[in-house]
Amino acid sequence: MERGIGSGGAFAWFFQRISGAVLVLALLLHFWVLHYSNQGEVTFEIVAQRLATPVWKTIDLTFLVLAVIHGFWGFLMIVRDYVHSKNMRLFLVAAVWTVGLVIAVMGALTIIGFHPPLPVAPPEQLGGMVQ
Amino acid sequence: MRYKWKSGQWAFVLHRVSGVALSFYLIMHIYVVSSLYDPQNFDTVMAFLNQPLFKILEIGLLAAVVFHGLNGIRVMMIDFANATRVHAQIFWVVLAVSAVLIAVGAVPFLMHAGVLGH
Amino acid sequence: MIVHNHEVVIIGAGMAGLRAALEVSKVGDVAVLTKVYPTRSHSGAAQGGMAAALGNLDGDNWEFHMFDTVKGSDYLGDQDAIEFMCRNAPELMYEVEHMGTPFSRTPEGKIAQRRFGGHTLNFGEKPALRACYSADYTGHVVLHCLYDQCVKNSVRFYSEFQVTYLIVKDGICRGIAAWDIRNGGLHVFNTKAVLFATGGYGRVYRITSNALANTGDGLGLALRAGLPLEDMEFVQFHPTGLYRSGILMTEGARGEGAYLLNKDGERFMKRYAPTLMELAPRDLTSRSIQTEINEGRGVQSPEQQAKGEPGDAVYLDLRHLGREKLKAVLPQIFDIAENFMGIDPAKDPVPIQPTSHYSMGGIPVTIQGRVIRDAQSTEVPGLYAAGECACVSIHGANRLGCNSTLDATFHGRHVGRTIARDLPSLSYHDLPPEAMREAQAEMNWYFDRSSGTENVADIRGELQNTMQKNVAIFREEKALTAQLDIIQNLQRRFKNIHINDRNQRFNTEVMEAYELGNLLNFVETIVVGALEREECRGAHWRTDHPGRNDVEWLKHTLAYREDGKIRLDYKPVVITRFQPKERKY
Amino acid sequence: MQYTLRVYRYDPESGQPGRLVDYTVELEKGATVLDALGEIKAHQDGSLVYRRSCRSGICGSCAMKINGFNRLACETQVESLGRKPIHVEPLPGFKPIKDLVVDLEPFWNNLHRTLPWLINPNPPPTDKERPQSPEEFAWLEMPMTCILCASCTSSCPSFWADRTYLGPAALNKAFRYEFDTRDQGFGQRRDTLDNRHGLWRCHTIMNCNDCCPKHIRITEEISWLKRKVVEEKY
Ligand SMILES: Cc1cc2nc3c(=O)[nH]c(=O)nc-3n(C[C@H](O)[C@H](O)[C@H](O)COP(=O)(O)OP(=O)(O)OC[C@H]3O[C@@H](n4cnc5c(N)ncnc54)[C@H](O)[C@@H]3O)c2cc1C
Ligand code: HEM
Ligand code: SF4
Ligand code: F3S
Ligand code: FES
Repeated sequence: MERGIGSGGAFAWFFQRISGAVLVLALLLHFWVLHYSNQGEVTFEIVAQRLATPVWKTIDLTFLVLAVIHGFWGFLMIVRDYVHSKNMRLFLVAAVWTVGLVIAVMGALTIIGFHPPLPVAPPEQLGGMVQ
Repeated sequence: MRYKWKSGQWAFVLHRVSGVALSFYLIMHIYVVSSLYDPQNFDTVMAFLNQPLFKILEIGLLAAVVFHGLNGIRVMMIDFANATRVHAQIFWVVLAVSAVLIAVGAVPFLMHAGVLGH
Repeated sequence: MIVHNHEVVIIGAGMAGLRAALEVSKVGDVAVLTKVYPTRSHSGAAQGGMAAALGNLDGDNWEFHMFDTVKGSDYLGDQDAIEFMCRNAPELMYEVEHMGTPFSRTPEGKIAQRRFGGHTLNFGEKPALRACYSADYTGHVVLHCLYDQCVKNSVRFYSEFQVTYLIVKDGICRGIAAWDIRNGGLHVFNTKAVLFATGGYGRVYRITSNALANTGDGLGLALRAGLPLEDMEFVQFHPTGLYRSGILMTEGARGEGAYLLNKDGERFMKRYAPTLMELAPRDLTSRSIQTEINEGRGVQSPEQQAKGEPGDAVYLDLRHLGREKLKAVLPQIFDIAENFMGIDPAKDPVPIQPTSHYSMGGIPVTIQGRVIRDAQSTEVPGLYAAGECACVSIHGANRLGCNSTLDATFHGRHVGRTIARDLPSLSYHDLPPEAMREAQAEMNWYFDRSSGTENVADIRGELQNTMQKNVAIFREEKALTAQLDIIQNLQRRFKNIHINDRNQRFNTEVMEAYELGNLLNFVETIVVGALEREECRGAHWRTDHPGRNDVEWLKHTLAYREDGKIRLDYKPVVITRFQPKERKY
Repeated sequence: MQYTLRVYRYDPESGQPGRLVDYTVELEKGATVLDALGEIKAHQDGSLVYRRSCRSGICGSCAMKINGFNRLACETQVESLGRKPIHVEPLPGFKPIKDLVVDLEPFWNNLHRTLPWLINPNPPPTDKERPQSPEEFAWLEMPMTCILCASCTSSCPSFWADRTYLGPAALNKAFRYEFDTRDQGFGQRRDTLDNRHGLWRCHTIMNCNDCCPKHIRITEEISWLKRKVVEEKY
């Protein structure tokens, strides 16, 4: 059986569905919190306050990771559908993984790195973490 | 003549397009948010993003999320609940519910954007 | 011209051809040629079932089966062959099941069995549950299962190859020539053994349950190679073909309890077969329906009603079975009635007509499946036949329902074994160059018909219409003689046919013309056989010669084409256990 | 009644691309598209080519694209298609050979890859059937009716994108054996099913399901297979 970039996709298929189901809940929460619970005002304070609590940190982190994997696995699915040349597939799969990882790390750092409104960590420090 | 487009094909293409759109949005979103560790910056950008144009785009985003999510549930019903017999009907339900949710959801967006006034 | 060598070539991929291929592929190099893809062979259309005295639901045994088959054949079947088949039918049936064929089941998990026309317990006492079935897809699932097995055993298929020439010289079969439909071009197959499993020829008639591909090619090939055809006058008309198209409404419908009604709503079968009613054998039931129609009790179509013409159909009434049961046990019948007539069989009765269905006659073979060329049973080395195109003879003057899928599968397997046994003593023989030239010249003739003026479809239509009128259920001398003239006239016209398409690839215009030429060649044997046989026996009913005449006619007909004319010869019937008696149901 | 058929004509030897040609035919009530094609072939242009055999919806030869949708020509009443010219084209997704005939080799090859036969290492009982209850047989009733007409595979966008994708017809066949209580072939079939060209190329697009002339709920069967693979694997 083909493995790696040529592999089947049983797990991807299953994961898309499980993550999709969780994402429904997460997105409902996300939208509610963001746009309706406080009349749609999105300010630094509100976001930062929320992100400061560990519970929210975990929720958002899960949400982020799931969404990224789900979305990027979706890309891989599309690549598998339409790209039949081995090299091209190798390249695209690598590209999708790279972008996916970068985005996931970036997002994760943002969430973890967020501190209560004040005192704020020195920008350089945070910036350093991101890079 | 091309092959006739039936509900299943529409659902698939819309799901795929919305999924890709959402993923690109997610990339952008994370990038934007992560570079906004500075409160000042954050509020400026948020203000910028509060322009009507972006609000309209946000409605598109909402539409994508709503359809993709609801159709995702439809797909799962087919996958796990043997709903093939009524797949077309579920698609119409998905479309109808999406339309309602998008319309309801769009109202506050547009209100905030001042398009509809307060 | 491309020449291939295969030890064994099987022509036809129906049940007979595929089952034989399975057997031969165990020992030798076999190729299966078929003009349609294997799964598209007409065996797949068999709906009702496959007979075997399993006794899963009653005290059935193979001797009852044998008796019914002999009686059904109007005592023209060879009893040694019938005994051989019926005795081994259960074992064959289990084998088919073990291969993976899905069957409807009894609550205990055994193969389910239903009633079928002419099958009885205790030598005619009451209907037997003998037909093994798979909803109403029996032939289909068996055919597909056999195909699957062939794929498993890597049988070599030449699909969309139409055999056009049989090479027999000095009484020895040497091979065949076939046209590659897809790419064009004649291929010659040099062989040690050739097996004909080319199926039936329902397309001789206008109203038929048979596929468009059922043009009896094998029979024409054999006749042209100087071999005889046996019992060709016996053509089965199935009682229940869909009105006009003749598409089959399985006998299984009546097995499940459907009624036949005339225009007055009367279950008229009580006047013809008081015991078995709708489940009387096919010849009797078809004649009963035709009598109802001829005597003005037929159901009229709306057009006939408008014009005040008499009706030419009767009703098959399934309504009392209820929608649930219909959908469960006769789903295909349901769809056919809907798709082809726009009728909901749970709500309305379905108009039907007898339809030409099965050829009892064919290429004469021994029980072992070796083709013979005269009344002394002289064998033709290297040539075999099985299935509907062969005449063993199991079915005599009339076949019982469900006996032909059994016959095709059983004799397919058996002839496969015969070939496997014969193979070591068979060898390749030279292909005579003149035969190869002739085969090629013949195809060239078809491709060179752009200057002809006669329309192929018109000739075919006329043949079918006149056969339907003159040589169908009821026959008499005047019509038969007239039909001979008509055929000879059509044969003359055929020499001047027009063919538009000169393209070698996928030229179905040429293939169809070829099939017609073949039909016109052997159809005379049906008419001459019917004309000579001055009696009523099984499916052959001479209104001008009532009654069966065992003294003069308890014998098989062999028809040869010699110097452009049909010559008849006769062969005795093998009678072992059951002496001829009057047939009553 | 008169009908116009707009039929796809293609002759590889002419070097020209395929084109649509109009034919007007006089047909009786109840005539099917196959009857219409037969009439054209008989009296207007004998060179028109299409596959057919049983003309009763059981052999699977005559599948083609009629008004943009795959169906059996012999089962489609002309009357049901409205009064506009009726478009008759070959099955999409396969290489055209001539007129309405396409190259089905990829179809058969994919079918054969699923090991479409009963796999059971245990010898069957002698002189008896392998037992199976009516309920167990009921699982086979739908898939066994497949006539291998290729309508479904030809209508599947995933197959258009990947000719080595098994396709719905082959998956129906896999289901027919996988869910037969007499079969134990999962171990052997698994790799073909759980494969880049197997089950996972199905995105529940449903074209197959919608056009199957035998009303087989192919997508449902594919879902059963997907779940079976996932269950066995995790
Ligand atoms: C509608 C219908 C329903 C039936 N129902 C029943 C039933 O319920 N029970 C029952 O017992 N019997 C039934 N029968 C009869 C039975 O199905 C057939 O007699 C039997 O299947 C014949 O099998 P076969 O293998 O001999 O031929 P077929 O299945 O007809 O196969 C013929 C093969 O020969 C090939 N061929 C023909 N000519 C050529 C050529 N020139 N070159 C290459 N290949 C060629 C064809 O491609 C095909 O593969 C039914 C028949 C019909 C028509
Ligand atoms: C709301 C909850 C969501 C649900 C229920 C859901 C469900 C699904 C499902 C079931 C699939 C698989 C489709 C298939 O196999 O054919 C899928 C694919 C996909 N999803 Fe989601 N999804 C959700 C949210 C998201 C989000 C937020 C994104 C963006 C990041 C996204 C991006 C994608 C992409 C790119 C695909 C691949 C498209 C395809 O294969 O056709 N999804 N989704
Ligand atoms: S599953 Fe249906 S559409 Fe597909 S090949 Fe079989 S019968 Fe045809
Ligand atoms: S159309 Fe194709 S994608 Fe799946 S549901 Fe049918 S196989
Ligand atoms: S001709 Fe056999 S299915 Fe249409």
